[in-house]
Amino acid sequence: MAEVTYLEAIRQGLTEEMERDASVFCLGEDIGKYGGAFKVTEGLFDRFGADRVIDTPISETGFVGAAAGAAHMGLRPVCEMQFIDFVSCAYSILTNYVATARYRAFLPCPMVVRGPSGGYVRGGPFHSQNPEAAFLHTPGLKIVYPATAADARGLIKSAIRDDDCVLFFEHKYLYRRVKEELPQGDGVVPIGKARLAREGKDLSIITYAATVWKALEAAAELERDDGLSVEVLDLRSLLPLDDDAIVATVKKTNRVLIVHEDTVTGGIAGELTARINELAFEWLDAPVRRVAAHDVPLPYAPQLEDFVLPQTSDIVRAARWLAAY
Amino acid sequence: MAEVTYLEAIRQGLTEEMERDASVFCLGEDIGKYGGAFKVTEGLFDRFGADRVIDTPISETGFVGAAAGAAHMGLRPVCEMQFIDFVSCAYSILTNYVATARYRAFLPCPMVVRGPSGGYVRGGPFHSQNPEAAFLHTPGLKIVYPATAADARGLIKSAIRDDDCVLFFEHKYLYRRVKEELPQGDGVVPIGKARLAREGKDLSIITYAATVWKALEAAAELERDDGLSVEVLDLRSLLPLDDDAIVATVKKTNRVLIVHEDTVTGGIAGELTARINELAFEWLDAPVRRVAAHDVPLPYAPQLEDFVLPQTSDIVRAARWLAAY
Amino acid sequence: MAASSATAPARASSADLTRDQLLELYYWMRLTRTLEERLVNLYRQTKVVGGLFRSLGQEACAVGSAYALRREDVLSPLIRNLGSMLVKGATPLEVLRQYMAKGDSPTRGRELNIHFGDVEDRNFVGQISHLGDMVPVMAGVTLSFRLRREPRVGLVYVGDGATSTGAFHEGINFAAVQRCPLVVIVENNRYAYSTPTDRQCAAERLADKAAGYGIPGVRGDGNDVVESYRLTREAVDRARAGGGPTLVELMTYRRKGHAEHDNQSYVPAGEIDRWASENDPLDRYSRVLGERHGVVAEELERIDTRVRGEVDRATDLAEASPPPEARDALAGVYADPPAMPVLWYRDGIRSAVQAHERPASWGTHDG
Amino acid sequence: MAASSATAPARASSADLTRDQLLELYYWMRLTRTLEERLVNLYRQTKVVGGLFRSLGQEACAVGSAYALRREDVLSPLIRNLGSMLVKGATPLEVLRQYMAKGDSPTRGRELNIHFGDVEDRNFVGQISHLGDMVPVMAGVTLSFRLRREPRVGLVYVGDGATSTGAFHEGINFAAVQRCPLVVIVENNRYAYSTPTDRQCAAERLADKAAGYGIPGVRGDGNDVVESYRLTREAVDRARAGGGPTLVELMTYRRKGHAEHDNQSYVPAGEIDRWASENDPLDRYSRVLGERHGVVAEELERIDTRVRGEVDRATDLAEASPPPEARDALAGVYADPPAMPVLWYRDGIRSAVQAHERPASWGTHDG
Ligand SMILES: Cc1ncc(C[n+]2csc(CCOP(=O)(O)OP(=O)(O)O)c2C)c(N)n1
Ligand SMILES: Cc1ncc(C[n+]2csc(CCOP(=O)(O)OP(=O)(O)O)c2C)c(N)n1
Ligand SMILES: [Mg+2]
Ligand SMILES: [Mg+2]
Repeated sequence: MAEVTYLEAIRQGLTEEMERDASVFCLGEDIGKYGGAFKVTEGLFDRFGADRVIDTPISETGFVGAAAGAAHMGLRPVCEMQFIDFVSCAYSILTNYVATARYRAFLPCPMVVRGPSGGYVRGGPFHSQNPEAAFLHTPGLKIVYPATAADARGLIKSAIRDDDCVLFFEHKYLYRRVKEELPQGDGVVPIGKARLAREGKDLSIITYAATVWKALEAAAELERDDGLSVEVLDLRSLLPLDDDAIVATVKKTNRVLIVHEDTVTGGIAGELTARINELAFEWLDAPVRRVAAHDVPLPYAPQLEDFVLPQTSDIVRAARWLAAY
Repeated sequence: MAEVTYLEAIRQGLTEEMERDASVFCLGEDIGKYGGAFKVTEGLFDRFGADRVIDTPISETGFVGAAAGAAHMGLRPVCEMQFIDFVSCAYSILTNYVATARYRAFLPCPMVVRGPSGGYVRGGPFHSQNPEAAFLHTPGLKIVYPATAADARGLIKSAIRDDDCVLFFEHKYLYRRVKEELPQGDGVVPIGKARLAREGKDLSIITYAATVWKALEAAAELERDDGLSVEVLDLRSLLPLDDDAIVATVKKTNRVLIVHEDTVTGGIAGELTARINELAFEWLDAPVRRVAAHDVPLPYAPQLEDFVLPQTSDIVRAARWLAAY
Repeated sequence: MAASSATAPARASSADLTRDQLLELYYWMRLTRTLEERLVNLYRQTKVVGGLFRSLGQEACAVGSAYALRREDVLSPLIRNLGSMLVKGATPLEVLRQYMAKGDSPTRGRELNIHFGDVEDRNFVGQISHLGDMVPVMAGVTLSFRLRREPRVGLVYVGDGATSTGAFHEGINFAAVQRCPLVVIVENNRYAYSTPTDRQCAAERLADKAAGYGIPGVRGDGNDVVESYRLTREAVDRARAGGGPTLVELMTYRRKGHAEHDNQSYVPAGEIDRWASENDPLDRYSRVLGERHGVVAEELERIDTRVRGEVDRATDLAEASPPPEARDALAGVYADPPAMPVLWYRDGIRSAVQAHERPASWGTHDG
Repeated sequence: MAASSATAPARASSADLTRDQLLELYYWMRLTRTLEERLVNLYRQTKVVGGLFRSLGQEACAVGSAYALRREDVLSPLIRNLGSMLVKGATPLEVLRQYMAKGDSPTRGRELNIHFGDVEDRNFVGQISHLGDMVPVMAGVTLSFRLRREPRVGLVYVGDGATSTGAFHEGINFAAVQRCPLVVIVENNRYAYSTPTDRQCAAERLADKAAGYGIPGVRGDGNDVVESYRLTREAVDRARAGGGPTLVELMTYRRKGHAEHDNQSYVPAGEIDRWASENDPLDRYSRVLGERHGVVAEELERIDTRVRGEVDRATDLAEASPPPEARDALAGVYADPPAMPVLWYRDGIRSAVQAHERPASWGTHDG
């Protein structure tokens, strides 16, 4: 079986769900004949027709709201944000209408909002964002953010099958850089379960999305140069979080480094640190530390973007500090 | 000098700034002749005229964007959200356009976005929100949330004088319940400085807004019934946070309880816990714990709202647990 | 009778409303007004939790427009659409329990006033406070009808003020491009809270917005229940026939404040009295029924009496309803998990302590 | 000359553009096209960081509309408005440095392509990617003119696609109600990325949106530079005279893809060639200058040569420019604090370790 990229894996998951369930349909800007800005939906229009792959006006509130209405009526819409940076334009209807629909009005709202996210691609301040933290305090939403092709396919399926609204973040840096053979069969990956990306005993790195790969690079380097055994936990699901997996790795290594691409202030590392404090404080032999982006809008020039975003070398240095602590 | 309510203190601060600086003006829905849904701007229309107290259409993106444009041209707009729950409708323009203006384009954007926030008032899911955490990972914004009348007046002044955009959250439960004599003179309160609301040595409660008062109630009860000496730190500023004050109280009492009204998951307590870990881990004799709202949309019925939101009795029980730890 | 009678005969045109149907329109308008008057009493007795919103003087456009729908059609009401919801099958008992935040209210005490719905059976959608959002939502509801070739229609209300929201614009434009079977009713009651319509929009006719979306726009007398029905019905028939959305502006007047607490200081003197004396939809319709349809006063009084009885019985039941169970607050945010855990410091303390037993190896503290 | 010549004589009407001004319009259009062609070369040499956006075929509406502004008027360009920015005083050197992400570019390498501005002197505003947002922003810019009784005007561009955004709706409505001196130009180039205008909006004329806001709406030939100037100038004069906003729809055609990578597979065969051969704004205008104004080919060639020289010199300078200093990334998010600290694991490690010396009393770990 051939290797499949992260991007193709999303498309495959989408296609298989649309085949399986006639109530699944896609809507978004330029996703039809054109196949979307990154070609994630390429071919779906020809295969499923204009009624199941709908080009929308430039109206994120409009088509996210429309997705919610269709979902109430029993359909399972999948919205594409051309870049996830534009999900901010649907922030109100997502957090106020969609997230509360089941609780306040017993309205089912099974829908997915997906789109290309993240930096390291010279996209500048408005084509590189990681908005996940802005949705973390919205009960009613779920958030997933895969790092591998298999998880991308498995989680888009879970997201589509979930009976509530799932935000599915895709890291555009990984779209074509990450490939692997996909598992046979359905390959669905449950929401809410983290993935142990690498086993270790001296130190745990908890991370997700693109920085999973940087953490793995760092772990290899630390093993080679320092003889350190570093465990890497890929969260995959950000809401709900996999507390069991988090606690397990803390209790195992007693040292935790949290790595993410979002800004250090207000990023998800805060919530993780609080949970570790609450659930495994006594097992900590060192403070939980964060490696994340500097607190600035993400600049465009390579020299600037590389300085602002966390790099493998940063993880290595921070891990050494923690190990030596 | 007479006692002044929290609400009157905001109005006084606004009035004094509009007197002092002709470039300050207000805009929002029904803030003119009507004086706003909570009457915060009452009298300003008669005093300063229609050009400085502008009734807007129901367009939060429209008038927040307009405020930004006016701010570029040297004015200092103060936007009122009729309820802060509707700031979500301006989320994109605030986080993308306003917050980045100085960094990406060297555009000055001195403006304030203020509005009635918070629960305990039977407002239901859309008139009780605390959206502060959603803005915490947006460099370029500042966030303040006063708990006292003096701070309300002092911080609205700092917010208006600040050369960047400040989100000024007003707790509607405190509007008329909190009153005090205001300090003589300008009474400006700097952004970024916390306030020690009560001194103590056994345990620290870090909080802000309405729960400051519940924390103080709890502290009194704990002193009376348990002989515990509880310190209460009122953050006042949420972005930037006052790390010095936070570290000082941690090092003093070695036990920290963070209390806020926002949901426990994704609330600001996470960021606070991370900072305490980074800056004062060794001084912790117990895990940092959180008392906050349950992770649900805020329901309307008193029995439900009271169950979901943190109450004084919750703080007392959590504090006892921490003290006994 | 509510639900069934919500179904207008499939082919009826404005002309051929039967005498029974004409009387039914009166019934719904009277029920709306009497129920609101009862709510005012309960509000004064502080039995209503939260605010009370009136539609006094707007009963005709609410009732007339909703009456144009079939049972399978979906209605999206706003805060002034108590009448529309009653026509669509909401009951006074549900409304009273909802306002009193009872545990057996339609939202189990979670939402306020008439923020509730039923898409299983009677087909109206629970609104949220954020104005404009229901327009894109109903664009999607009706998109699903088009995609599934179901002969169903959706109707969404917006106030004059809500037409200023981006959500309204994005939603109606989406519906127009997708030719969704959606009717958008702009209830122009001259005010948005304290803001008169000319401070909301510089266009003299809000119906003129339709041209910018490439859809028909009409304007009519929202205080005339039959005209409200007729104009809506034409739009509904067009939508059902595949003709896409229509914007219908119904002119009316909000005689009470935005909510019960609002003293309307901003309203020019005499304006409200003028509307009350010259253009009350129930008075006007009573005259029409008498003059054109030979309905005698006794018939209307009999309806009024029946309505009072229904509202009395509903009030007794609602007052007897229990408050919600506190723990129910944690149920049903998600389908999975079905409920949120109670936080550790409530009944979780003991287990939390256990969870925190420290390995002997650890720390300097004595146990 | 750029800046000064950006000022059209105060009272000029479409008719009385001088021969020099008519030639100047040609100069700006040619400069726009030549500069973009240069950018394409640099892009192919991978010297452009990020995407490249073309306005090929749209030079007339960009240049003609911007030419209607005075120096003190404020312009808000979009991605297709390189020509407008040049007219307003942006220089080829700035544009080239910006595209190449140089440290001395107008945004010091922080923003992409033509996302930059200058409100100190030349008066154009740096755009962001989120479509529609510039409309409310310019409503506020021009509100400030009205409040301060300054005789200044603002001009904001939106694409056919951006008219679907809620921000456009809220911004233009706010400007209309407040009678702000704002001109809104809808550049209808028939596509939004791959989406043709009829999938964006069901209205045949986007200018028809104006009625819904109670403002004048006009439509004109955006490939005719003088008509683009004339229609914009009328709207600008109306705004300056206190007449409030105007919506001007300029019809044009996007001959290149959304960005350089877009292969335009979605465009009907022959459509692009037809526009190129029959309706190229520079060809058309060259003919007009010759036939109606007796401009001989040599004159235009002299301008073309001058433009090439300017672009060559700017390219040499831009290529020689240094990249940004990495640490500059942390400066200027706020006025106060002026810069963000570098994170602890960069050069902060040692101090962080110190900060973490544990009190002797603490813990079981050996130091
Ligand atoms: C997005 C948003 N902004 C502000 C509000 C606050 N608000 C509630 S009702 C109202 C006035 C609504 O006026 P209109 O749309 O004309 O409806 P009416 O009350 O007249 O029926 C306002 C401003 C809101 N609910 N939603
Ligand atoms: C709110 C928002 N949604 C989506 C996008 C992605 N996007 C960038 S340009 C574009 C098409 C714009 O079309 P149009 O407004 O017609 O301008 P044109 O490119 O034709 O000049 C889209 C969808 C965006 N920038 N902003
Ligand atoms: Mg109204
Ligand atoms: Mg276009």
